[in-house]
Amino acid sequence: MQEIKDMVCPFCGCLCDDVTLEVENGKILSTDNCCTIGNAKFMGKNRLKNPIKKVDGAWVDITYDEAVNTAVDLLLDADRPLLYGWSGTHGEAQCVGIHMNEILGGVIDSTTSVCHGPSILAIQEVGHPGCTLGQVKNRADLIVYWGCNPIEAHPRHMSRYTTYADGYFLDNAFRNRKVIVVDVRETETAKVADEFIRIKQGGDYAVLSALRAIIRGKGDMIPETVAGVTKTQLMQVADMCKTCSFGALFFGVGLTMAKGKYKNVRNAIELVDELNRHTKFTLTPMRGHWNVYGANEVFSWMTGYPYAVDFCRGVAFYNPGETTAIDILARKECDACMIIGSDPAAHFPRQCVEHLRDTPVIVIDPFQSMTTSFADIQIPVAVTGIDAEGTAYRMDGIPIKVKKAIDSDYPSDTEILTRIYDRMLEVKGL
Amino acid sequence: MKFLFNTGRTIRQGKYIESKLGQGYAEETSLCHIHPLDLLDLGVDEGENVLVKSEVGEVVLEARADEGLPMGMVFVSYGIHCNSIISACTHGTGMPDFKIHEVDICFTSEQRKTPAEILEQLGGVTYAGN
Amino acid sequence: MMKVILEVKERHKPTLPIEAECITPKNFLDPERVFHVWKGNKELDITEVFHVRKDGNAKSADQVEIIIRGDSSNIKRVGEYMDGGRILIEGSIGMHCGNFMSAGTIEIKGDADSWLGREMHGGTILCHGNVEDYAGSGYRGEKKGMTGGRIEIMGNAGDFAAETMAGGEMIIHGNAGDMPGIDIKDGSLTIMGDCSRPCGNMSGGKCWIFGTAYDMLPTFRNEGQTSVDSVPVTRFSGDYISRGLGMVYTANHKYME
Amino acid sequence: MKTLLIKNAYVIDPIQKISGETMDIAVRDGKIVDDVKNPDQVIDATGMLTLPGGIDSHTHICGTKVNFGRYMSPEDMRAGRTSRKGDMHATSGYSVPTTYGNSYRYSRMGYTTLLEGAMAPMEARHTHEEFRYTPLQDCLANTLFDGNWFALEAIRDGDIKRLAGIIAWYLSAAKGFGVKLTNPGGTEAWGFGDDVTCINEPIPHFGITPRDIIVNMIEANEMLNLPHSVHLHCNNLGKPGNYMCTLDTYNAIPDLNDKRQSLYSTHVQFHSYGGSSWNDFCSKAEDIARSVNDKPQITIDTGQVMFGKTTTMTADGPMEFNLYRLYHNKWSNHDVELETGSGIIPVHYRKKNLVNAIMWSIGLELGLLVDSPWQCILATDNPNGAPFVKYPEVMALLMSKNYRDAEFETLHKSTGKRVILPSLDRELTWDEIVTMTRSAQARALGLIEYGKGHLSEGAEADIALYPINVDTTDPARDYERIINGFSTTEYTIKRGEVVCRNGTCTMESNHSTYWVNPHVPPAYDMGTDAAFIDGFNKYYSMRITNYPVGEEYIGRNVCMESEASL
Repeated sequence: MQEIKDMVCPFCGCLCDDVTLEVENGKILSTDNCCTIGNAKFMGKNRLKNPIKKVDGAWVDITYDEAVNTAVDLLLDADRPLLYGWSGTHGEAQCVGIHMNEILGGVIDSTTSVCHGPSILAIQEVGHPGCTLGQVKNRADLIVYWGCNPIEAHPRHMSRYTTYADGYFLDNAFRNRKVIVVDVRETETAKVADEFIRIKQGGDYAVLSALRAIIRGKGDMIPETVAGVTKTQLMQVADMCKTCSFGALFFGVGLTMAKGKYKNVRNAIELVDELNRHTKFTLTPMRGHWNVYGANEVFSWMTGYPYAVDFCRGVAFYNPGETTAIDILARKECDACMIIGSDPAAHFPRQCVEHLRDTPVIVIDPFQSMTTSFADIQIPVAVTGIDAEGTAYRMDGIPIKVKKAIDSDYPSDTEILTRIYDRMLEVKGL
Repeated sequence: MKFLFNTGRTIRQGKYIESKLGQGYAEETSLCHIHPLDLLDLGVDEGENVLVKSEVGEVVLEARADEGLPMGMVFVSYGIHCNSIISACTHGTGMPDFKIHEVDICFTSEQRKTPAEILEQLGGVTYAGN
Repeated sequence: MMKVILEVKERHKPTLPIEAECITPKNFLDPERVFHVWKGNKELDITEVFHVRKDGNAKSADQVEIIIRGDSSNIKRVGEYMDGGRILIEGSIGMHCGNFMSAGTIEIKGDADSWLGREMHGGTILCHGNVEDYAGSGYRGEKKGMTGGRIEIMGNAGDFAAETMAGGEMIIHGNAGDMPGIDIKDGSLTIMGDCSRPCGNMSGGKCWIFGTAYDMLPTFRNEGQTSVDSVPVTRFSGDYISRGLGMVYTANHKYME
Repeated sequence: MKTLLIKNAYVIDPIQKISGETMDIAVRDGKIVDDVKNPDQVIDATGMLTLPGGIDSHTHICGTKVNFGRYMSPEDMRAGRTSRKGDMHATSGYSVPTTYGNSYRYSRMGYTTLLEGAMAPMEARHTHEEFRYTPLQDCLANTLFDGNWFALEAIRDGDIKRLAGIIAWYLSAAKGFGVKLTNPGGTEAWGFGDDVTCINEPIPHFGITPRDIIVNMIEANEMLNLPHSVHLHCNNLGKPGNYMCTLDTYNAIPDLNDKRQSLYSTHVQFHSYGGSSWNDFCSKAEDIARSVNDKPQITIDTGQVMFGKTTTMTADGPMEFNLYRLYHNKWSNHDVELETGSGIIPVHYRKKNLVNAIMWSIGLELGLLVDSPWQCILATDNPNGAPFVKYPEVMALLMSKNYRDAEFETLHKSTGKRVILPSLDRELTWDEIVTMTRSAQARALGLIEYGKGHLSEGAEADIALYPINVDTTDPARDYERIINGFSTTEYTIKRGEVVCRNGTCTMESNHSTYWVNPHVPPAYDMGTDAAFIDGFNKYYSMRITNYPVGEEYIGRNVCMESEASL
């Protein structure tokens, strides 16, 4: 048995890099330092053994060669292919995906569009006052969690970076640090907050506006309650924010998925801008998938846009709402799909799944997923962080090498995509 | 009764995410969290099933009392069940209204479907395994 | 005068959108011009998508009228950069109709999809049906939506109508969705029906709402009653999270308390 | 064995003191050689100005901050979009183009080596990932130390050898090239929203001053025998009256190296401001240039501003926030724990804006008032002063008073009262412009011995052939020809292969990453220092074992080894 220390967990945007694994005979026996979700990911079983293809409504086993050729044929045959997913794979594979899309003339989008896509739209309007997570750990005496529930979605966030993490300027973090939680329901995270602000559903924008007005000295105009929050509480929270030495606002899909979408996030950013005239304040989106931020980084340096990039006309075009996966599927605007590192059949509205059913679909995934049911072929690959390695970007933009713990015969995402890409170049005579 | 429908991540849903056709995932993603007083108004006991209808579809879920919710709001974890009733409209932003849908909820004696059953109903072909 | 009739043909994979920014009056002045449209990654001759009939002659764009017939509801970018003349769409039209237009008229008998008249700075768009989201808005990351011209919508508008509007005029005869006039800087927006959360972060411009403004934002100051065209309205200044130099007039309003 | 012969080239190579000679250049296996027999390829360079490949010694092209500039600016991407064609990948963007966009545009201007000006070591992996997709230039990265806690503590404790050990560990862990200080001490103070205003103001919590950081870092840098000197972005960037701070800084700089400067002072235009507010803002380029002329230990780059839209980005977080309060456009900030900060805002420099017109003038004044071109490098701090595609215009402005006067006429009418530019008659010569765009960079970066910036036998065959006939071109009058000629080469040759021909790039990739690996005695090896390792694991949010960038991130790499004198 071998103990491997400081491994990186490939589940959520925290990318905890202090995981210990016990490994024997090419199998992971146990994990240490992981949260429940991370542990489940490392201990995952039931990998697909070989590529499969749907023939006359039934699944048959095929070889990798046949799978690659079929994938290339389906994609090259399309007038508007959609390459979706990417957050569950490493950066090197995402780069191959972009190159592939350049010659395919398709649309490439990541799960960003259904998590923090709206945050990016807001950042594109007003920017992003942020910092790395260690900066928060070492300095922040006020933490705000807005529309997020780290105890369930990012289970080690509070112990590694915020509430319970001691830092250079805070040697007893738990006592010296205040935590405010803003949500429409009393989540597990809300239960441990010093201050819980319960907002009516759809009321985030109004509450953020009210806070901005108070910070700007216009508190007199604020009515007694705003979206379920009393003026007294708003004044108190505004005061906590203005008088802290370092405030860190973390926000989740509670803002991005609610009514108003990115305009909520824009208002939060402008609140933080305003607070920086009084003290130090930063803002960080709680990114979900372990490498969703990496997909945004790779897409940005390769195409100029962080997600939802349409290459149909050869040059890159970007317009979320039009070039995003949900909209394209719901409007039936693609005629082939390649899905990698995500499971849209589980996470997309039914109307989108119906178009997946009616369109040729290639799935690249180690496990049988819900999207498998609608695929024409599926190609199993190694899991990054277990039997493959590559680069990922943490929710705060820190690039981390995700290492592998064991060897397997599965190709990595990069290897299989490179084979598909090379074959495409060959078929197109490039 | 009218409710606002909210969805999100739960730790159990996250734990079972790599085996979505298993029992754990099926259980977790088909629970409908409701405030206990709303359950009283609905005349539904915890553990009984409710039928949730939106503009675009309907789904059977199991009621679970949750005092953390405000009255008038229900919460369901991400998964294929909640997506049966979520509209694909993104208001030009790329993002559906996962956090806010108006729904109608009533008691039902119908059984919950498993994810595999929903997939098959949609025309999917489950891979039997190897 | 020149009349160009473009009748949409039936096509394979009809749900795939067509991009046809070549359809502007000026382009038809050049008799030698070859017209291409795009279906996904395939560049097609315009005749593969439309029956094209051209009658008469014209010396300037103003003398050209284009009529689009048939199902054009997913044909995008018609009238982009249009600088004169007239386009009549007998049915519905796809996204980005009239982007960047500076002069001329577009009339849509049916509905219009999102981004109608995005970043337009002159001319007139009249839509008899409903429009989707972002009518007269800006582009991602840009500071300004429409800066001039006029958009009139006889039906309802979707969300984010007149987003970042910086000039010109928009009239919505039906209801507007959520957040009309958000981040508006200048120009005028009239909504005859209802809407929710109008004019957040407004830094200038004017907005009239003759129905009910739901979820009125708390950072507008109620400046008292007045009347517009003999309709009693409440006058608000705001938005005070921004410069507070805008004006909103509402016949009725409700807060989210 | 691939060989190339360039015949009848009109060569200017200041390092070799060649000032316009017609000669043949032979290349074998990517290096310049004495002669080749039966070359595989022959280029007739008759009438072409032939120079060593261009070197940009201060540009922002790769890494976290640059990429955030892209991420937040879809409006910038509306320009410069091209599709995949031949060996060229798709590109987008104007002031913050995609990596391919940067690489192709630099290549068509004859640039073959680029120094990324500011890399936070914690985010080094990102910079190297982008280097991989900047395929036609050799890349190097300045590594940020301005707010490094371990370095600040060593300086506070007066332990300069430990400081050198810390620098050595970070440089080799980050696969970095040089020591960069951005607003030293200011970025740490910005961690709590503060800044420092002069080099003698103590930094909160650490009790040392920016002067302590600068002087100690220079000494430690020289102890490590690194190719490049300390590379400094002075305190107080962009503030009226900051020239005093700049002069104070220069007066504190020791002369410790006889091969090159001891301090590289970057984007000095932004640090040469007089006045007490924006109302009486004026140029102090004369004072700064006089100081530089007196001090061979200092080399500067100009940080020229050119008019139009661009994006500003720097590790200087507090400065960007001030700029945001001035412009009210969008603002991004990204503090990096234990190390540094950064900020980004888009700007639009306008001719009719008095402040902008003065800034433009100051950059040119510096270029004309510093006597030696070896001490004054041409750069725009891309994209802060302007996107690098404006370099040919800057060259033409420096070479032609006519052009300067014509441009000056179009500026805000009060500009003449605040600057002395119109009184400067100097027109830079061909040799001087060549020096300021490659030779001085090679010397300043310590790359001459690595075969860069010259065409001597054994040098890297990085060569730019411009369609400029020097004999028939008078730069003072034909400035349009200067601009066009330097904008697009006939041939750009990288490592002996044509990578760009008339603006079309013809190879997918041909580049290396240069990084330094200073060897220190075991007592100063932080990789085995328990206090360092413990402190690291306690305060960083990443384990020390996961921090160093592995060689798998840098394809073809050149490791520049040095022995420290500790």
